Order: sequence, then structure tokens, then C-alpha cells
Amino acid sequence: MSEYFSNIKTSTTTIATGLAITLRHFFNAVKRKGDAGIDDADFFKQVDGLCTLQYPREVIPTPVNARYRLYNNIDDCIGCNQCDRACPVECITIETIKVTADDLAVCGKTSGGQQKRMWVPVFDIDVAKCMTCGICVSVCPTDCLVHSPVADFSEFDVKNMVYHFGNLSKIEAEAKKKKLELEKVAKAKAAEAAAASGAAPAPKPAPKPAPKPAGSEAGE
Amino acid sequence: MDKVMEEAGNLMSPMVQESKAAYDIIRERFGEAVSEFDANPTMPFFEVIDTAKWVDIALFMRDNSRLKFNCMACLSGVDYLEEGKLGIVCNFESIGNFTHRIAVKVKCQREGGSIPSVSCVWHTANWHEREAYDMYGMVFDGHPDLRRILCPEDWTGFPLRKDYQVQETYHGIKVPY
Amino acid sequence: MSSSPSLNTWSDALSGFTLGGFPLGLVIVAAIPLVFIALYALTYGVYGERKISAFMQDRLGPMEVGPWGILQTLADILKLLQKEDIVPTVADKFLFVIGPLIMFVGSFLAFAVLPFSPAFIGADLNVGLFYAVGIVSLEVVGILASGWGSNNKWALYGAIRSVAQIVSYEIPASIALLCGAMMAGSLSMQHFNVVQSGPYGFLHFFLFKNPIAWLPFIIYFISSLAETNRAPFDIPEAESELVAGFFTEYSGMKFAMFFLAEYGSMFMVSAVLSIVFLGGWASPLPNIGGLALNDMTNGPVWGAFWIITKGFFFIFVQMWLRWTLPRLRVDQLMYLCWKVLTPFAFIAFVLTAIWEIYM
Amino acid sequence: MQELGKAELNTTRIIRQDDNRVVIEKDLDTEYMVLSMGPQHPSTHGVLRLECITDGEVVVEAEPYLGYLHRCFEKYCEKIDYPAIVPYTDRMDYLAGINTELAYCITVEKLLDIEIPRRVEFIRVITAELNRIASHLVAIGTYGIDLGAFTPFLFCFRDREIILSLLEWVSGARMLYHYVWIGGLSYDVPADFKKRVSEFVNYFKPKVVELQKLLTENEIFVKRTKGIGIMPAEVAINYGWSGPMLRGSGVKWDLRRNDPYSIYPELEFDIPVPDGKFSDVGDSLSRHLVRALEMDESLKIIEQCLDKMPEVSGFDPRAVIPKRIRPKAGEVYGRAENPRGEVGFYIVSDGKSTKPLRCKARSSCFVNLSAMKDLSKGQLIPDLVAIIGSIDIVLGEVDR
Repeated sequence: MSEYFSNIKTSTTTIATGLAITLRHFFNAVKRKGDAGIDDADFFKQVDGLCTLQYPREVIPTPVNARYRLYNNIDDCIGCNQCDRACPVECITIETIKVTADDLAVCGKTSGGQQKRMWVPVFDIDVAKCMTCGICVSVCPTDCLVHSPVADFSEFDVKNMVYHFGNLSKIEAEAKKKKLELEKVAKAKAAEAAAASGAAPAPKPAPKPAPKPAGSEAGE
Repeated sequence: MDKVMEEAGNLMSPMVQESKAAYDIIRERFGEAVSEFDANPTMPFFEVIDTAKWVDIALFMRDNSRLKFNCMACLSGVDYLEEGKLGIVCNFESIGNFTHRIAVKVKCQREGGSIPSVSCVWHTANWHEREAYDMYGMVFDGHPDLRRILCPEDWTGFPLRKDYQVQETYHGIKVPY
Repeated sequence: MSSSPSLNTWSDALSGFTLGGFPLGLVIVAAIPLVFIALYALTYGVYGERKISAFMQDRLGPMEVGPWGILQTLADILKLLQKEDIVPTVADKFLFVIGPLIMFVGSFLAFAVLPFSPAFIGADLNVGLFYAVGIVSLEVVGILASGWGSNNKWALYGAIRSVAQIVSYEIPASIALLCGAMMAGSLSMQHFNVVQSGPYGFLHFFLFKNPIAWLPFIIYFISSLAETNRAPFDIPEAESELVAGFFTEYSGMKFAMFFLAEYGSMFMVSAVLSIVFLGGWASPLPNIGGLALNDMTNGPVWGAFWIITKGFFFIFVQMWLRWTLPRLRVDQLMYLCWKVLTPFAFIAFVLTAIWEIYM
Repeated sequence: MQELGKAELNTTRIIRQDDNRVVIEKDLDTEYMVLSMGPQHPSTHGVLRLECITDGEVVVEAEPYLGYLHRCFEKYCEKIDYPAIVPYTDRMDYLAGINTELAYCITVEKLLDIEIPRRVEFIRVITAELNRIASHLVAIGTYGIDLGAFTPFLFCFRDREIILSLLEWVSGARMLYHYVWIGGLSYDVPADFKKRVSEFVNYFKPKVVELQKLLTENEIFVKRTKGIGIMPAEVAINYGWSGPMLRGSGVKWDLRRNDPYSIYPELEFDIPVPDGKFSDVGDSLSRHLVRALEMDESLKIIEQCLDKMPEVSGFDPRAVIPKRIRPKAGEVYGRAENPRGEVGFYIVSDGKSTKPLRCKARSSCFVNLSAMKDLSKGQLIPDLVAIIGSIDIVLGEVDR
């Protein structure tokens, strides 16, 4: 019998404790959590109160090293293909064309001063496949491939999730390929007929275009 | 600790010595039914050669007062393609009694091979054996409920075999997408 | 019970009003509670509950539709109206359709005897309280019909649980209300209020006049939670066990009907609680010397204000409990009913009788 | 297995036929009902399906069906390099990514036999313990939901959010970290990290107390969980249970102590085991209690690590990461204490390839869940929900 009453007593007290806690939160609802990021020194001074974020208008600030959407700075890309090989989900597609000797200057150098030896007509990243593991970034020799802190890049069409970073258009790529073949043929000829020369290379194509963002906006 | 094992080849670490001691007890009892002890530093193991005795060995390992391997930590199926065999690797330990651990390998023929089930000895083995069957297709004799566990029941082939060819369609769905 | 002359003046006048032989007045009398339920369920019931739960959980609640999300309920209703009204092929169609209707009618009929103000009551029955307790139980039929008619295992579980629960909890609830009836000496709803009103405000309420009244008050409150399937007694619709209980298969307006019925009976039990123990439309403010607060805050309009405020307060407590407590199990629910509440209700009954005779 | 005596099943026999159909032979006129609970059910924590045979509200038999979230982890591992497996281990136990990564990485490190810098070990332990708290918060919160208490869940998630922010700050991702690498870490911690974590510890301590008051001490909660799903210690060991499940049965077994890895031997912490006063040893409440108490222990560990962590200027956490990971031929079984129990990896290397020949993941939930059939016998449906909740499964880990 005493257990019966002690049960009633503990039930009442514990329920009352719980009710007190929720009521305290109810009256604390006048406060709201601030929008400081975790890297802010005052972060823990503003965590009291309602903590909802109204998403599209308010976002959790992403820290600088956040690893979200992949971005390739094609100007620095040397087309080494390492990221493609390292990617566990195979979300990167790369096609490269060797730069002919006379184009080296046009192709330019990376910001690190390395001579680029490859045209990269196709550098597609399927960010819908990408699992943001960061392995490709870690193997990139010129640090041109980075995970940007842009976390929200939803699209209505999954095709738009494929980002094109290539630095040549299709026509230009064709031209470069032809040129490379010509050069090869020329070299072969040169090797064959040791004395022959004067096979003038094809006329120079248009200078290197800017990285072409296709689909939606692809860069930052 | 077991991480520091520079002298792995010559000197056995305390952990391996413990395993060796446990193995000696089993060897003493079962003799040629078990293979020599493989004293590698990362996972010391022995192999059960006479697979028919596997359940007896298991019971002995569990109940012997000097062994008391009351916990099966893991049971993994392995495909030994070169040997033409399938096998399981079981990791044992003794919770609350001793600190020794040991691994045991049991192998069977690739096609139509079977291994006695130890799910009556350790309940853990029940689902693990089902998983090994699901992935490799070796049959566990005496298993109470040997069905596929992770793959659908009407899946064809055993996915983790090295020569596994994925089926083209499954209920009209193209499989290798 | 004969009513004092100032009582029921509005409703009497309205019900006498006819238009070309058509009793328009009666229709209006019936429409007022209906409109009230709809409005209250829309505002306080759905929106209020969302906001209250949100604030208790450190959330914001609905914020998108309208300023502070106040139009959220309208958006929900629009959504429910647009939804396809699915009747499963294997369902018992008649029971499936009639279930929510019975539930709603049950909770709505009880409003007939609810005195909204001194001057307004649907029907001043002399067995008003008895009628209210009886008619609310009609919901059980609706729940069972919908649960059985859905032909869904979860729904059946929910329905059976619900019936067992509601039928059991009728007993402590009725006995607790009987204590109130003894104190008032009547079963007429208006009379409850009349005897509890007076110049000293809340001191005339049974809860404060009679020390024993606390016991039936608490017993009735707990039982009313169970009767309306509110947490911690929401086992018929326990979402983590039975998906959605007896209304698992419902969609569209039929689903909305369940909600309306639930909120209707929530207000109903809260109003009964406040009428029986807290004076209903009587003002709780006392006359202090020359400051005649009580006289100032009594009257038909003030009466409506007080009874709705009291009802809403208890609804708030119901929500507060819901968002704090875990759910009971079926057997624990029955234990609480038969081994705790019912004996205590009997004790309260006897004590009240003794108090009424000797004090 | 202890007979709980809730259902009288003597009159009825359940037979599983050769083609796996369940047939019920009955003598009395009770009608049994087959109830398919899940894969879309609010309290199966994902896509678990339980085929319950019920006698009214009493569960006669509950058979779990898995595989709805099977993602061929082990098959994948045979096709990708050792370092590239790490992000996949994240996706196994997605609530405790760092712990699972740690388990995998120490396994491969064992095989590679490399020495890890001390600072890396400390950072690993801090982040792993933070992740353990986050994981337990989800476990406790969802357990509250299973039992009908919604508010503790959101309080738990509010605090978990802060941990996720902390880990995002460190690793760059909120849930699927890929932070622990074989032989190191992906980044060093930010400059203010120590300060912020100690602030978090101070912030979190009162929240744990509040959570205990709101949920654990609540009488209804206690009544719902006490004595439900009792698992005796020997049976638990035989089932291979680990982590909070095993400790809930009263076995003081924690891999951080019993098979120590990283720097755990240097740290002071208790292994909470129920004493049988507040709960019956081995019941659902004990398991919940162990998780709740473990959060305090994790806080203790974090505080000690913050004190002891060596400051190295210009520290490169990738310094000892091998350029090309190709372990010598051999086999290894390595494991670590995850929030849900022992996560082990059995890896076979052929010594030639950069890909493992075999990588088996021993998942704690998979093993813990295998006792479901025994635990659920004769329980009520609400108790079944309470038991599933107390096992705290993550289907990503069960199915891999």
C-alpha cells in the first residue's frame, strides 16, 4: 500500500518537474538564438532561446574550410587527371588535348608558374554524384580544385547539376585536335624525311577563351 | 600495446603469446584437426582443417575453463579464389574472464561446400552466417534459418565472390546502372 | 430546474424567431456553437497548439504563411480541401464514411447544453450535465466505425484501444462530475453557474469553496484527457506505435473532421470542467470594498468572455501536458483508471456527500 | 532467455515451413494477426521491417527483415583504394561518422604499422567523443519520441546542432566528415577550437541535467521502460552485444578500456554500468541510462584531452600519411568503441594492390539487432517499440 502511494507521489513530483521545465522554455520563447557562426568568439553567449532558423532567409554560417560544392579554377588546371582517378564515386570527367609546341604560350601558366601542357576541353563535375569527401582536392597538384563553402546548390533539373569547367568549346577542341594531329604528322614527316621542312602549321586559332560556365552559373 | 610491433617477426608480443597459449590448449585437445598457429602480429589465427569437428572445437572453446571464448566478435566470409575455396574467419574473445583473443578460419569447397553452423554455440553466428551465406553462398549445416539477409530473397548469385557477375535485370529494373 | 428571469434571454428570444414558418432562430442558435468550434479550432486549436508546442520546444513554429504564420491554418484547410478523398477499396465504405461524421456530431451535440453566457444556451435541459456526459460518449461509436471500416490493422488497434479507454474513463469522469452535481444540487448547466456566482468572485467557485472539490476536479481533468485521446493518454493514435491509430487511412476533409471533432471535444471537456468546478461564466474577480469588480465584469458579454477564457486555459494545460509527457501503455492506462482514479473518485464522492450534509 | 510471462502461448504453435512461410497451428479460438511493422513506420528508426505475429496486442514473434538500405559497402571496398574507403565508413553509421572512421583508420594503421603524432591522437579523441555525445543525443531523443515524449527530442537536436557546427568547423562537413584519415587528419583544428569546445562543455552540462529531469526521471518514462526487454548478461555476451547494450546488461566492457586504442589508456573515465537501483539490470531503461551517463563521461574525456593536448606550432596533421597506401600482405581485425558498440573491420591485404582484398565491416547494430527475435517474444506492441528504441539502431550501419 505504501508503494501505491509512493508511486503516486513520485509520479506527481516528476510530472510537475517536467511541466516546470517546459513552462520555463515557454516563457523563454521571447529570446532567439543569434546568427553568429561557431567561429565567432561570442557564439555561446547567444544560444539561448528559440533556435529555429528560417532557412532560405537565415542560414547557419558556413566556416571557411567548409567542404561543399566543388569548384575548379580551370586557369590553374594542368589536366593531370589525378582527381578523376582518385574520385571514389567517379563524378569527375576529364578530357585533355596535348598542347602543340607553338601554343604553349597561348595556353599559359598556372598561378604557381607551372607551364600548362594540356588543353582541358572537358572538365565536368557531376555535383549530384559528388559526396564531398575531399579526396580530389587533396591530390590536386596545383590546388585549383576546391570545395567551396556554398552548401545550397539545388536545381530543378538534375542535368544542371553537371558543372562544365572546360576551357575550350567543342569547335575549338576540334581545331586543337586537328592541329595536334597535324603536328604529329609533321613530326613524323620530319622524322622520315630528315631534311624536309617548311610545312607551315595551320593558321593560329582564336586565343584561349575564358572558362565557360555552362548550364547554370557554375563558378562563384 | 598491440600497436607497437616493430619486432613482429622475431618476438611475439604479449597479445600473440596469449593467443598462442590458448591455441596450445585447443591443439592439445584436437591435435591434427587444427592447423599450425599463425603468429602474425595483427591477427593471430589457426585454421580448422577437419571442418566436421568445427562445432566440437567451438563448444570446447566456449566452455573450456581455460579458454572461455564466450563472445564471437565477428564472423567474416572470405573468398579464396586461388585455393578454390570459400571460408569464414571468426574472431573470438573472452569477456569478463580472460584477455586472450584468437581468430579461427574454416574453409570449404567453392562449389557446393558446406561448413557446420555454430549458431547454436554463439547466437551472434546466426545472422553473421546468414550474411556470409548471402554474400558467398557457402552452406552452413545445421543453421536454423539459413536465408538471405541483406539481399532480396530472389537475388541470383553471391555478390562478394570474386567471380561474381551481376545480373542484368532484377524484376525489370536494370541492375548495373 | 427553473431558471431565474435574467437567464437565457438571448437564446429564448432567438429560438422564438421564425421566418415564414421556418424556425430561423433555432438554426442560428445551432449555428453559433458550430461557428464557434470552427473559429476556435482554426485559431487556438491548430495555430495555438503549434505555436505553444513550438515555444515549449525552443522552436518558432509556423512562420511562413502570413505574419508569424497566422494564416497557416487557412493554408492547411485549403490543402485538406484539395486533397483527394480516398476511400480504400477494401474498406467498409459505409462505416468508413459515417465514422468521422458520428465523431463530429457527437462532439458537436454536446455544445447544445453549454452555457456560453448567462443569456445564451442552446437548450437549458434540466439534465444538462448528464446529457453532456452521455453524448460525448457517442464518439466511441464513430471511432470504432472508422477503425473497423478502414480495414487496416493499425486502425483496428487504435479503435479497439480507444473504445476500451473511453469506456473505462467514463466511470471516474462521471463520478467526479457527480460530486460537482451534488455540490450544486442540480444537473442543469446554467444552475451550476448561478450557484457559483456571487459578489466574492472566485471564492464562490466550488473549487475554492469546498476543499474536497480539488479531488474530483483533478480526477475529472485526468479522465477528460483520456476521453479526448489527448497525451499522455493518446494511445489510440500513438504515432510511434500505430502510425496514426484509427484515422490512418483517412485523408482530405474526413481527416479534418476528426481534427474538428477532437478540438470540439477538447473545448467541451474544458468548458464542463470550468462550469462544474470553476463557475463557468461567473467572473472570478471579487468585489473589494467599494470597488465592485465582480459586478462590473458580470453580464452576458463578460460571461461569454469568462467561460471561453477558462476553457482556453484548460486547453492550454492539455497542450502543456501533451508536450511534456511520454505516453502511457495500455495496461498502465487501465491501471490508472481502475486502481487509482476510480477508487479516489468514490472516496471523493463519499467525502463530498458528507461535506454537503454536515457543512 | 528469461520468460516474461506476459503471453500464454502454450495453446498455439508457430511453425516456419521450408519455404519460409509462417504457419500457425492453434487450438484455441484466438486469431493471430500478421502485422508488418515497417519499413515505413515511425518508430523503426529507418527502414527496418519487423514481421510481427500478434495475439491482440501481444507480440508472439517478431522477425526482423533487413537490407532495405544495403549499399554494398563491402563490395565497393574491393574496388577502391584504402583511403577512399574512409568516406564510405562515414556513411555506415551516419550518426557517428568520426567514430567509424576512427575504427577503420586504426585498423589500417595496425596493418601499416605506423606511428601517429600525439596531437593527432588527441584531436581524434576529442572529435570522436563529441560525435559520441551527438550520437547519444539522437538515441535519447528518438527514444523519447518512441515513447511519446516529443519535447526532449528537440532539446537533444538543439544541442546536437551545436556539436555538428563544431565538427563542421573542424572538418568542413556537418555529418559525413571524412576527417580522420589513415595516418592523420584532413585538417588541423582551428585556433579557437580548444576554447570553443570548453565553452561547449560548460554549456552542455546543465542541459544534460535538464534532459535527465525531463525525460529519464519522468515516472511515465520509467514505467514504460523499466523491466521491458530484459537481457541477462550471459545471453547478451553470447549474442555478441557490445557498447551501451552490453553495459546495460551489467557487463563492464568497454573497448576503450578492454582493448585500448589511441590515447584512451591515459585518460580517466568511468564505464557506467547500471546498479539495479533505478532500473532492473538489462532492461531498456538500463540501456537508456548507460547512454545518458556516458555523455557525462565523454564530457570528462573531452575536458582531459583539452588539458593534455600538446600545442605544436605549424602542425601538419597530414605529415605521416603515406603517399601510397599499400600494406604488406596480411590480415587484421581492428575495432573501436562506437556509440552503438563495437565497430570492427576485418581487412585482408594481398600486399600487391592498393585496394583491400576483403574488407568486412562488423557492425554493432547488426549484432545488437539480432537479439530482437528473442527480446520481443511475448511483449506488447508498445513495449516492442520501446525495445527497438533502446537498441538504438542506425539502419545505415545494420545494412551497410
